[in-house]
Amino acid sequence: MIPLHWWLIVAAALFCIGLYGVLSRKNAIGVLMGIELMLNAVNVNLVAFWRYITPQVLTGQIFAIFVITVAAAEAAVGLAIIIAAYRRRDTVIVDELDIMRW
Amino acid sequence: MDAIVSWLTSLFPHMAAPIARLIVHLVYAAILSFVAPVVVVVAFTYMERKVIARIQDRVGPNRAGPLGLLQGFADAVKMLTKEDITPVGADRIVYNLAPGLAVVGTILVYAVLPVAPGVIGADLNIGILYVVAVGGFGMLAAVMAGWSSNNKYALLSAFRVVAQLIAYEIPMVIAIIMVVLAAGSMQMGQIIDAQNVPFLFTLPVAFFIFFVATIAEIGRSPFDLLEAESEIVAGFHVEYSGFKFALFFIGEYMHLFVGAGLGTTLFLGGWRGPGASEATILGVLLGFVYFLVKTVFLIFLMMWVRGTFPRIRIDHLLDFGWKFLVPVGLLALVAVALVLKLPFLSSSVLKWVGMLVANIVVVVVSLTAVSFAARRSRSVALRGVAGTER
Amino acid sequence: MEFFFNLVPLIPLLPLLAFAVIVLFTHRKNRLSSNIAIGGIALSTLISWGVVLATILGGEHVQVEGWQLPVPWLPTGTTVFSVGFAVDGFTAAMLFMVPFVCAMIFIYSQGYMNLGQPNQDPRYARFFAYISLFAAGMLGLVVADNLLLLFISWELMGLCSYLLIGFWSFRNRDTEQHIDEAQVKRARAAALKAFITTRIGDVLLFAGIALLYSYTGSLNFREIFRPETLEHLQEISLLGQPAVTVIALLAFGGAVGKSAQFPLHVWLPDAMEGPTPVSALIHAATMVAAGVYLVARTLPLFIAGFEVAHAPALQWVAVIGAITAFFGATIGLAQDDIKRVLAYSTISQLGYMMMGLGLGSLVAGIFHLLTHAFFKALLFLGSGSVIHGMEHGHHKVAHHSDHHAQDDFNANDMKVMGGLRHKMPRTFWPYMAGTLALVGIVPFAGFWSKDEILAEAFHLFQESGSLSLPFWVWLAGTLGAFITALYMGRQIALVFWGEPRHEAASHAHESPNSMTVPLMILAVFALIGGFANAPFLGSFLHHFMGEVHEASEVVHSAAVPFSLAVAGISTLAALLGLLSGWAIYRNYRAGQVEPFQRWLGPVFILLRNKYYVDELYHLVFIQPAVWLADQVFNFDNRWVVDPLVNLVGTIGRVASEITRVFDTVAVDSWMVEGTAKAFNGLGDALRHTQTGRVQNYLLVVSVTVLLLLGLYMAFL
Amino acid sequence: MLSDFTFVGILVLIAVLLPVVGLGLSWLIRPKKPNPVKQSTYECGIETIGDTWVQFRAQYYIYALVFVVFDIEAVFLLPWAVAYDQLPLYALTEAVIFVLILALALVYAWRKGALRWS
Amino acid sequence: MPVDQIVKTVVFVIFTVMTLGGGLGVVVSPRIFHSALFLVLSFAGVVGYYVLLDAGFLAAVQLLIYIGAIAILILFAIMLSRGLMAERQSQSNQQWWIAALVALLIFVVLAAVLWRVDWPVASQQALASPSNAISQEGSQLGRDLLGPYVIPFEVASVLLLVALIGAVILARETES
Repeated sequence: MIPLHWWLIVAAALFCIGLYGVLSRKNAIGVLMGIELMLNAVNVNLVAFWRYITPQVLTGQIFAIFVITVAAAEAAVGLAIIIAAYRRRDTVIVDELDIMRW
Repeated sequence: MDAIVSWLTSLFPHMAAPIARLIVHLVYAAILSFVAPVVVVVAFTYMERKVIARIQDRVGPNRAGPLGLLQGFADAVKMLTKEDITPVGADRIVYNLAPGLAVVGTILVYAVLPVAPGVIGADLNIGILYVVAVGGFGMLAAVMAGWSSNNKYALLSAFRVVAQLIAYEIPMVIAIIMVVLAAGSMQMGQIIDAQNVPFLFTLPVAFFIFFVATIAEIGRSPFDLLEAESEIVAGFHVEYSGFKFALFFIGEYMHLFVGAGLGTTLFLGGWRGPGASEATILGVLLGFVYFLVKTVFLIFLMMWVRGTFPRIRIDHLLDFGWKFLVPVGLLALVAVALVLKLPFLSSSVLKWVGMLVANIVVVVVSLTAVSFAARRSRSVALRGVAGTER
Repeated sequence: MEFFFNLVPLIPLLPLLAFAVIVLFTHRKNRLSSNIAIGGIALSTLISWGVVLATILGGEHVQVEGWQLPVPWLPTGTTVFSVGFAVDGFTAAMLFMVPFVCAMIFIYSQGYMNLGQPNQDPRYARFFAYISLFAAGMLGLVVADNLLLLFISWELMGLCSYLLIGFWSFRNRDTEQHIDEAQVKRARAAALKAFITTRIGDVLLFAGIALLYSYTGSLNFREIFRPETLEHLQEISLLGQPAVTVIALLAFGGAVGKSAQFPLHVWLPDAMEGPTPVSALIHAATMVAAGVYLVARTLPLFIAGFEVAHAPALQWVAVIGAITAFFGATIGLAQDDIKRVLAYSTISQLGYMMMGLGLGSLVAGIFHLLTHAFFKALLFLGSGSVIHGMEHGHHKVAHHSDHHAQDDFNANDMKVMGGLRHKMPRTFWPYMAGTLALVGIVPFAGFWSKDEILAEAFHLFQESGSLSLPFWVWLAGTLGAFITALYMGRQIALVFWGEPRHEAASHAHESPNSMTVPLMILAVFALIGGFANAPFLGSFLHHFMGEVHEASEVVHSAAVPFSLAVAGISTLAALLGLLSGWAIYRNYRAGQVEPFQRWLGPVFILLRNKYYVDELYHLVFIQPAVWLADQVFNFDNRWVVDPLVNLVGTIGRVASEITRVFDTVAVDSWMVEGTAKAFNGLGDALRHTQTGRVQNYLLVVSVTVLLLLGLYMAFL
Repeated sequence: MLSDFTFVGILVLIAVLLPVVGLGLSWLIRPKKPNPVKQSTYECGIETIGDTWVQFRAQYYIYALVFVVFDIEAVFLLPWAVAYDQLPLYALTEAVIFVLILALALVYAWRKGALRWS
Repeated sequence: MPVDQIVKTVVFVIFTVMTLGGGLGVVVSPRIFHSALFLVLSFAGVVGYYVLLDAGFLAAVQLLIYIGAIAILILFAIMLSRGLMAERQSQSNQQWWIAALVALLIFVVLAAVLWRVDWPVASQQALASPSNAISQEGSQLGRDLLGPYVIPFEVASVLLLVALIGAVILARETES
């Protein structure tokens, strides 16, 4: 079998790529995509831990399913916010959505 | 499949079982990827033209070969030799990927289609879920094609396709859940095994929903809005020509066949029939014949529907999916689940009868509700008319 | 009797259900919504009292051992988060008070929000939804058998307090002209302040819970308080302390935020911006009680491993409590807003409760919590009734006179009241009962509970025989009692005696029955509530809940004998204070300089401005935070230097301002106001540095995580 | 488990060959004579007017939203359906509650006109 | 090394290239539409991971939800908020280089920590027979979801309801 370390490090890499996306993308949708990547990295971790450490109980898989559920809800609401913001302010660039400053 | 593997190993004693399995897999994959598309497209375009022609009181193709049988091959050669045009402003990579994705996505579904006793690519224990999941590639291909063509009609069409696909995917999934509930498994083999009485008879509502949803998913008339020529030119693949267009076309007919094949597997007992068994070659062939007959029958039904009903409006289409099929499906799902847990339905026969009764009740209830709603909206409309006249 | 225990989960669930029903279905039907809310809490009250009865009849077995209903919530690996329920004597005591007081407040609200009147609040149904959720949070907290459910309920209350304090934070320009813009802004600021201030405590509490879970693998009270678990927690060393002390102090941090103890008390007075029933709810039965409840519930953690008199965590509780008790009372002396006086009185009384707990006596703290809930609810609802009456009077005046008198009339201002005892007798008498209870006059409820705390302190002082902590606690308590009496005397004199000092006061009239009847019911409890633990009646509460924590083998509680000396001194102080306050302000006339101001001078200004704690926080926390944020976010921008220069300038200026404050306070109080304004202006200027860009913030978070990871690596 | 999926993997590899080979074949034998008119965007016979990126309706998004919700419902209900035989009676009530809550979502979207096309 | 081990490793590498390459594509692609397609590629790689990890059900769920639903949602949102996608301007903000640095450092630290830890891997015997979410005999997953996880199961539906309501309110075009 492939060593557990490999999975974890790949997941960490995916997580950091996602983090970079969240931090650096101008487009709000791009930010959201970064978040999705990060959540996927988490899921890879959960499933890898399930497979290697507690293969007898399904906890890891069940958590992954719930994470997917939450990710879907988050994406739905997040994108709705972006669409609403676009409609009102005509932009999806995060830097321009700074009504909360000051 | 296993039989072939053991036959191979006995024929070549030096061959290890995994290698034999690999060879069998490769051959079957090649059949699905190269033979099946040609056969399916040629056979069913021909059949479709003939059937529709009959319904419309015409003769249909009759020039190429005897009875026009070679028409399909002629079309295939034509497609291959047509010039391939990429519109300016297109996103070339995405533009070229989309047709491939469409056809590969469809072929992947065949992996879990049991066409004869023991003949199935991979009898996954999540079989039917795999089918639904892989279906997502179709949507993706449509969006990619529509977006990359740099054509607003193509994009508009892609949107419509996706809206339609998602509107009918949900009822389809609900119908599938009902089947899974009755069969107690998602595995294709077990679903077939569970059909001592085909689910068509115990779950007619599920079959109806599945059948309608399949037609809509394939995008055939009366749900062919995505290529409604008179409205949006020719659908999301309007800019495609030559072999790339052919790929979409192949994908569509492959989808048609696999849709009907799934219908057969889920509701008509698949390859089951007198004499069909995994034990003998004859039995296997017989099973394949049963499967084909049932599938072709379903395809014929779809063609019949196409010949009979006019195309419906997009709002009606979406309403029908979301506001009729989904609620009815959920209702039927709950009813079936309830019946399966009723304590006095102890034997399997009683359970079948109970499911049938539950389905009939659901039909009655939903038809009553629809007619009530229709009457109300009609009277509202009438009142409106009366109001304007006054 | 088992029957009632099985209904325990319904106690928080019924108000929650009422919330859901109102929000989802009936939010358009006002009367129905409020009836659903009242019905929900009334049923909860009935069940709760059933449970209380069952507990009383169940005897020691139920009162100490308790009854439990674990509900597994989320299995994680080998442990299961549970959200179970439990009832023991302590819970039952709370269950007697919380739902009942809530129910009274709900009924009162129906009148306060002007049901059926033309000026009915447009968000009437929403108000009842919110308070239902609030009550559900508090009840969930009380019946929780574990810290997880407790924390969930805790946060639920935090959210509700935010929503309710800011209930008037927006207005419909067409229909709500009576709410002026300034009030809207104040409500908004107050809601945010309450939320953020309590959040500081919540974070600490959460850290404590996480720490506890990581060490014990459980959040169930019963399991945490097992002697062997406590012993295990003592042995782990964390930051040079036993882990249990650190955890206890973190939990206390949460309680400081929630129960508005010094130094996180600042949100509570501002919380007055919400509707008055909300103030009553926050001050009496729910929000602030939660913090005290938490400390009481986790008392074994505070004591574990030490003598009661020397447990460091416990000493902190006592010290903070004593400071708060004294300090809150002094501020109360100089406030003009009727509700603000009561707010500072709440802070001070909460200090008493913490003092009681800090002396290791569960019963003393909780007894005061219970009696205080009754009489403070009474006082708040009474003040609401007064304000309501004043508003009606003002309305009438404005209606009759030609000019539209939207001027600067403030219905909360005690200076414009006066002589209301004739206009509003049915508000006056219950209010007096509440006052006497708060001040601690025999035989009203407050006397018994306050005396219990002071007796506890005095007893410990006698035992130790030196001028140690218990003595100072006792002294602060007794002085506090005097000052409490003084400001209450001032208040009743200003409100109910003398001549009306404004037309509105002379036209004020009595409130509707739905408001005054709850007042009378509460007044009865303010009168007799103290007998629950009165020494001459056998200290019932002591037997009922005193031994709840015995199982942990660290908390031992026996009733402290009644001490005539202590009771005498405090009663004397109270009487003296009350009478002198009343006498001084009885004939106060509009426009006069306040007598206290004349005598106390700059000290009075200091008190009126609440010791400048708000301004201090703005200077010490908010501005540097903003500045830091700016620097971190823009360190590659060209203004690296400017803010640095600004900072140096600011520090210099601040220093000079501070000295100037001390120089000028004695001379001219106006300068102080000016200084505060200067600070505000400075804040405005620096505020511009907050970028509002989420990605910037997240980047800082990431850098911090990186640093923490680096630290972790370094120490691995 | 993995071996179950080997065929799927093989099928992907082989199936990809279909478009590749097909496109290669047609590339060999088809005519190649591009010109600007041929390559221009086809709409309805006359020249294209305006930008391709017309504003689309948020309605599409809302349909997708309801779809996502029900897709997840399917994910939860499929294991339930498979295990239904082995589950006690309360599984029925739990699932009915689950379905009802989601039906509430559908009803909400319906009542709010989110499912109306106009 | 036995053959199947080599095959598995090769497959793992392929999926890693898909996942991480797709991920990188998401964050650096100049066109947001391409980003979304790269995202699909990355998701597909994760599907492969799940298959390799013997979590067939999750693989299907990943395909169904992420590629079939979330990716579509994202593509829709991109098309609804057009304007940016046609331009080939830079998609990164000014702090991108700090972000890259931080992400890289976090990765280094994480990798170092993860590498050092001696994970309590289960016994060979346990590893050889992992529990199966959906199997020939029925659904362990279904039993778990309706057993110990029944509250999260129900809460999930409430979450979805709330998300739907919120999103519909936000995304609905204002009635006019």
